[in-house]
Amino acid sequence: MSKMPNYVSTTNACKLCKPLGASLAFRGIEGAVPFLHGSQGCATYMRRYIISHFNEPIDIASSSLGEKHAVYGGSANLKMGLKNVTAKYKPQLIGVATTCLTETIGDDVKMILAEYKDEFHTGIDDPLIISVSTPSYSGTHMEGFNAALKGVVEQLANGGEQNETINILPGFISAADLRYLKELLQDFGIAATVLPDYSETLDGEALNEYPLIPKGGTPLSSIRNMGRAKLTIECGRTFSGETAGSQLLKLFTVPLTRVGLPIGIRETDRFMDVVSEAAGIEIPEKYRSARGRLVDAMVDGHKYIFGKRAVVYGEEDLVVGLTAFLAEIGIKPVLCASGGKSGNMKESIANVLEGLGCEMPEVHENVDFYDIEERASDLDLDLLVGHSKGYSFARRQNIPLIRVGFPIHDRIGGQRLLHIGYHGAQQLFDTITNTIIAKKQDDSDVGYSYM
Amino acid sequence: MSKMPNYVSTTNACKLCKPLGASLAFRGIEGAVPFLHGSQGCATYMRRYIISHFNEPIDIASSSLGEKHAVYGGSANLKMGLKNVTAKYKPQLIGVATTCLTETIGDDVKMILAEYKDEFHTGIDDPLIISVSTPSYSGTHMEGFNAALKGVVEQLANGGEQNETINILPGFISAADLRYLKELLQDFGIAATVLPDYSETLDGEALNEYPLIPKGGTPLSSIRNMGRAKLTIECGRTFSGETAGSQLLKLFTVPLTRVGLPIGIRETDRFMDVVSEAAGIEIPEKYRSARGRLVDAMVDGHKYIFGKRAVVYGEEDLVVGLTAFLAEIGIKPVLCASGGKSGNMKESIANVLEGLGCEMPEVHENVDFYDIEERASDLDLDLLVGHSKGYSFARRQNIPLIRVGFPIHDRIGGQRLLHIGYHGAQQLFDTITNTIIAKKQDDSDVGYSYM
Amino acid sequence: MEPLHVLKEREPQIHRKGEAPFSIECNKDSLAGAVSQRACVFCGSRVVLYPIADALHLVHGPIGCAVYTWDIRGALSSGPELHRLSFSTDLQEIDVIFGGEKKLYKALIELIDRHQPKAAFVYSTCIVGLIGDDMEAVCKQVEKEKSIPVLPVMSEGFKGNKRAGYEAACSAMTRLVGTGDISGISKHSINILGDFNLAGEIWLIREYFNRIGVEVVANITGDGRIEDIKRSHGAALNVVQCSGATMDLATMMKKRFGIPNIRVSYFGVEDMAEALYEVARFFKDDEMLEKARELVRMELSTLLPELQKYKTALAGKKAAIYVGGAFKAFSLVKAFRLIGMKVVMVGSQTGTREDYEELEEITDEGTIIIDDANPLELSAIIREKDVDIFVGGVKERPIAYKLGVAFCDHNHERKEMLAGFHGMLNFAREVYGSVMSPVWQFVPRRVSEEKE
Amino acid sequence: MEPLHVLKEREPQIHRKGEAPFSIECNKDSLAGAVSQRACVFCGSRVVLYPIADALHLVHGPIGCAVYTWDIRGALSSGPELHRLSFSTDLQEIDVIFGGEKKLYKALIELIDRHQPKAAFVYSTCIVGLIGDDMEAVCKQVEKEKSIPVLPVMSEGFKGNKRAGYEAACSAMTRLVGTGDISGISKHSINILGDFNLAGEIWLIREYFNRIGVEVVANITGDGRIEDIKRSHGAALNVVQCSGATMDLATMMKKRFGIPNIRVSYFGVEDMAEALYEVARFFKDDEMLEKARELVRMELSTLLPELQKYKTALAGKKAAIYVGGAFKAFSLVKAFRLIGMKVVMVGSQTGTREDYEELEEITDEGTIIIDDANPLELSAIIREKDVDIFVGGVKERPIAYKLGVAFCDHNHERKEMLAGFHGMLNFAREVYGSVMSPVWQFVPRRVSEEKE
Repeated sequence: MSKMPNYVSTTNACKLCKPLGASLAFRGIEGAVPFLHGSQGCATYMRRYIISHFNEPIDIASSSLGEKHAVYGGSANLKMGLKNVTAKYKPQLIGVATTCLTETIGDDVKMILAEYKDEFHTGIDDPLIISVSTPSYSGTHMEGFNAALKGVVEQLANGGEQNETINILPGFISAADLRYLKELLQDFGIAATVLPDYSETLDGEALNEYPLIPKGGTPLSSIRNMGRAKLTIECGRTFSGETAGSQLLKLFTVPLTRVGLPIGIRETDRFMDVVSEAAGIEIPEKYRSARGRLVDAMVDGHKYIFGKRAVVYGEEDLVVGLTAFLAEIGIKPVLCASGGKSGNMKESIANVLEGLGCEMPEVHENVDFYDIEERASDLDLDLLVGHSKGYSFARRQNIPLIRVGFPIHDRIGGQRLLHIGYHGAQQLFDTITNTIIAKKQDDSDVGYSYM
Repeated sequence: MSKMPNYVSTTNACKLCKPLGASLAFRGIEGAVPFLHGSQGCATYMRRYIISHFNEPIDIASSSLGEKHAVYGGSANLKMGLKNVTAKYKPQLIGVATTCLTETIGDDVKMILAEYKDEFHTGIDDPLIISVSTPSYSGTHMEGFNAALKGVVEQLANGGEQNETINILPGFISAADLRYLKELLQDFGIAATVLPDYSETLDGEALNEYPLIPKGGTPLSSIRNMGRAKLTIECGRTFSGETAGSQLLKLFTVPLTRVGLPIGIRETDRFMDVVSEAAGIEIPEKYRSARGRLVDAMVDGHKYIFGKRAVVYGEEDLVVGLTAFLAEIGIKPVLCASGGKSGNMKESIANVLEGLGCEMPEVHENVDFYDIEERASDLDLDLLVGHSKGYSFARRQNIPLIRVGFPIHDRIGGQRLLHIGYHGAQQLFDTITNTIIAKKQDDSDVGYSYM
Repeated sequence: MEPLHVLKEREPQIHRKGEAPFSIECNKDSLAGAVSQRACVFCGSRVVLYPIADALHLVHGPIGCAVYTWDIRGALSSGPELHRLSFSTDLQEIDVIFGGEKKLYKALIELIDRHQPKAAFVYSTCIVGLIGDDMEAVCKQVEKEKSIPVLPVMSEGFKGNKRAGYEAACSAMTRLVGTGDISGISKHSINILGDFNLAGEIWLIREYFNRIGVEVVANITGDGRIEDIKRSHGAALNVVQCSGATMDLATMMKKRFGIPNIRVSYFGVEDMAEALYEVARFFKDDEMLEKARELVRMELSTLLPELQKYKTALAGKKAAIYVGGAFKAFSLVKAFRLIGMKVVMVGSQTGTREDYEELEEITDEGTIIIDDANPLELSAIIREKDVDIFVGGVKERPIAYKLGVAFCDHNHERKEMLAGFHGMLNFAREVYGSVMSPVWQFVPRRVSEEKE
Repeated sequence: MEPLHVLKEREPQIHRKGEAPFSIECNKDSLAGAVSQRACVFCGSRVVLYPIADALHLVHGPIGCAVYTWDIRGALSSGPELHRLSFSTDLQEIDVIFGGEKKLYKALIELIDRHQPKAAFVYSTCIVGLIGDDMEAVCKQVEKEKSIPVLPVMSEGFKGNKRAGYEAACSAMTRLVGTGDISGISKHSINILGDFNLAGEIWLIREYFNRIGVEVVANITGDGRIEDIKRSHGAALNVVQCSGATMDLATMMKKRFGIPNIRVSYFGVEDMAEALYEVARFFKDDEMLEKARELVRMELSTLLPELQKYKTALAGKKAAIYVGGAFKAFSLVKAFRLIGMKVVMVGSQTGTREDYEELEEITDEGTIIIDDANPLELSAIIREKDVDIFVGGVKERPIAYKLGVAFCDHNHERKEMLAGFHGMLNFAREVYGSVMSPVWQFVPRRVSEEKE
């Protein structure tokens, strides 16, 4: 999909840069420190951006390249940085992501890391070092996120005799989603490796001591075993190219099942069926009754929202899941947009809408908020569904914004939003429906006290 | 506490009537049908009122007294009603609550029920019949709720050898609260009887067949055993007179521990300590980490809400719990109001505020919304916290209403609001803080996209 | 399919068209223990008088009766909104023992001083009769002191059903009618009775009447005003909607002031058109009749094309109707027919034998006609007839929803204007918006069908 | 108490007053791997130029640099809000290979046509230099075609630190200064440099200057306008706030136009008063000085009593300060003193040796002075000094919060006006609102203290 019309400039982008996604993914590994090989500003900007969502410290190290390194290469700084991080943080893993600077000057990171290991590794307590190529000019934060996971799996996982665990690659979901997912797997009684898992590292408790590295994250031992799992469930319908899941299949023949993000009823049904089959047990009562209550609630609320018209934007897989859910509850997604450009969003949306009697919305990849607003100006909208960055658009249109995903910069608790599963769908449903009710109530001259 | 000033008339009452509370309590018992002995209108009005909150069917039978019964007594209709309900619903229990009509005409319900049993009970599949005196003119729905529980316990529970279960009398909380409470008890691995339990009966799944009586509710067998429990935990600080808990102590010497509704951190801490001690195990990690995240979130959000001024209204125990929580997070409760008149609200509030450095708010029992608005008009408010009935007040004042408790008539999912425990406090905190942030953002000329 | 759960005593109140000669019992007291959807006398009175927006409505009784009727309806006012407040004497035990007259007196004085209403209605509740309060005397006393009409409404809940409440309300209004100045009223003038201005409907109806040259003297009671009701005897005709709510008042006005009345309905295009024609015919004014025809033509010429979209989608879907008064049911049957839907059940809380006979006449074979139904019966019928949408009030809503059936609120709580030509479009839209929602594919009823 | 985790290389950048003769290293490159709180050259340029509201700010580079600086600051405009949009050329792999000049040209034309800005700033980012785009040439070309200033800002991120970005920004503005018409400017006129109008602060400062009879020619850059900057060389004096952000511009203006400058701070009552006095003294105008004194008297007479409440509550509480520029730190030290609090740590990202010397002078014994700190150091100091409130920017916030310490945002994201006399009250209020929150009693730090 191309932009419509084809503007050259970008205004208010609907995407973030690649190393940010990699940093988040690395943050979801136990004992890991994300490390950007580039100029100091990248790490600082991204930290600030991530902090404003999670309200949690996130230390991202940097090789802090200066002018001379651009000329002579960043090797020395990268090594010094790794050494310093190792000394101060005593990490189990350092996740090195490149930036456009180091990619452009042509640093051979793999080689530098090999040298570094030769030079500095003592054999005792040396951190693992993973590297991933993430120049900002070749993809969005989602590509960076997925690339980091792929890198981790390729560089860490081992094959061997199959065990009884499954791998879950849940995609870029919230900390609350991850907690929910882990509880769900526990309720199924199934041993699973969820990668990444920043549910604690980016949503931690109040502490007495500043943590060198926050506790939590996917254990390295589990990641090593991912090559021996009996199944990988990878959430996402818009992948293009190799992923952690496909590499686990290719390198270690771990069977791969791809499902969408479990958002809404049908996508959750699919996910639950896969998990249930893998676990060899029925879906537990807790989830069946949650589904029953969800359907009951959808019926209770359906009239308030029928036919409302929504724009959905954000990461492609999130947009696909949310679009499916909106259609399930009778809201018309009229425009689905992303700054990403996998090329797969339209087809994925067509797939998840099948059988719902919902007209196909306009689907646009590789767009910014200027495009979205321009396109939406004659669409007669009732609500926006997406992250905080749509606020000014929503404000101008005088329609509500349902905040989901990342980033949430103008509310607290973005990391605590639950999107997935029947419980997440319930929360989304209540939020959306009540937002529409509230607007009707507040806009009315009457001020009905029953709705 | 008396009204201020002492108006004779009531405008927009901040309470409901006694039989409504009894009906809700009866609805929380497995296989039970609530039955109002009075005119048809009472049952119908209350059903409608309850339906608008729960969005669930609630069948409340009525003896449908007519004019002649007011003269000759309602005995025949009561019996016929019981017979018909038995025939149609095949209930395990019928909970008969009187109304002002039958109390005023002087029906001796206990005697009528004794006659009825003599006349109609076959010994096979006869429902238990419980009765409770609930004239609208002597107390609010909370008194009716508590009276029904007391009646149930007195008329059903048996003594005997102590077992390992505990009784929990959680007070009038939401269906989500009840589900949460049951999961919590399960996580503690403690066998407990929660009375009442309308978590399923008033928040059920979509169904294929209309249920004669919705599934769920506290099992009769458990209620019978309540006299043998090793402990009763009764939530509520404002009880006046005998309660189910005090009767279990008096009749069966079940030790009684009274705590407030577990709302906010400190009241939840108290509750968790009591449960933990009863269970003989530490508080599970899930709850400890939820508390840690809650404190972390409270810190993250504290500046948005510090010093905001709130009015809290509703049932006395709910008001006490919410007031405590608001003070914990730095919001000033300036006026706490209830239509109830236990006489204990002020002292209870003083107790829960102790050590929080919070000025004592105005506390008023036995007031209506006219009183509240009049009193609040010079209090310079930032928000209201209470049920839906404060909407018109909030609208006039142009301040947000944080909807909690019962009834929620202008939103969906009132039954799904979580108030209790650390998780409930987290949801309340996020809701309150984000509501205040949203107002600031929307009211601002700038329309900041970071807050 | 499981059989309909019907108590033996209830059988005579249910009729299946075509299965037997028509016969139905009705206007009976609700059966004890049957969980009727009916309310009480008090409810009937409140329904009728509630929309009078400049009057004080004081409920004399314990708090329940007042609080359950607080601002629960979609009855709009173009001016004062006193009707949206809930006033009560909140009787306490001590009042029950020693009597509530003094409290009532003080409450009335206090509230009249505070709100300066144009009149006060005082509703008696179950126990007021029992404790022997002389409401009449208190009202008279206050009326004298405050110089506004203070009208007792004898609405003790147990003294009959909702219908009795209508009578009590009409009887209270009777005291107002005839006390105002009727000079300057056009000879082509009417009162609108039995429309409660839900979502502003009466404004639309008044506009129609204005367009055909008819003056509306009083709204009784939607967006009602005391002064209008006082002079309503100056109208040439009473136009009465709804089965029974305000008929008693019309009857009285005929008796006392010789004002004839006609019964109409504003729901559905035939009935709406017929209402205008009947009024025009009454005035024997050809110009008016032509205007009415022109109005109907105009409205239909925009309405019908717009309806087509909904009709196409809804054709063949099945509806069940259960409403308070049977008169509304007639219109609904026709309205559904207009959008291509089949009515498979129709019932009411308070229909008369004549009402049910008429329903029998206008419905199709196999349609179930039911009086004073209860949740179990309604749910069994929903399943038996595989209903797509249920029309009723809030009490019926969860029954439909629990079983996965669409719903249209056609009662006093609704926020949608369903009357008139424009209302017909709203009705179609609302039915469409519920029936066509994708949520039904997830309800067990539909899921199990698919599996079959 | 665990020891401060300090990397050996970092030790020279930390000084404890009183423990040794003063010595500190600063203005060094950030240590690789140390998780500096610093940003980059690009960031410095964006900070300075961002508030110019009628200019187009186009970031030439990959998307990150633009998107992370989109509408992130509290810098208000009284008119156009072009600065709140985030423009980028969003360079792609193909641009990196074949060069981005053409894309830059097209983007500029497109955006200038769309928004009709008064000027355009084009920011270079890390890779722009590397791929060899001739930004200067493209800008010149567009400037010619569109007849507005199109100014390259040479802000490749890696070419130094934030301070280098300030220089690049000033150097871009240099091209504007001197191109406007300066007729009619008062002899008592100034430019305000280094205030970014966070929460509208410059409006307050301008009002103060107006009250003492001083004309403000240009805001540089809070609520800034291209036309004002063009004629800013007409002012008699440059009044420069903040350590370094706009000092280069002032220096250039002194060199080129002979305009003298003074450095001031508007934070805290002493510094604010002194700023007015200094300006008055500069103009050697007794009347102006008297007006300034009168203004200060008036403001203080309302401010000081109001401050008392906060002072009482906050007396003895301990503050830590870590800000971008050291100059702000001076004012904060004094401001905390005014409300009775003790400063136990003060540091900055970009302080000079002179800055740190001055901090050494004005702080108490034992105060830690730190350059270019990182989270671990900051958190260790917080704990060692048992800090009650931390003042910093958003990146420092989670460190404070995680450890249960109050926080005051004194950086560009803040929404509270902290400058001037009124700002001092806001500052006290904000410190109070964080320090006095009841939430601290629940944080582990305080809970464990209580247990001790």
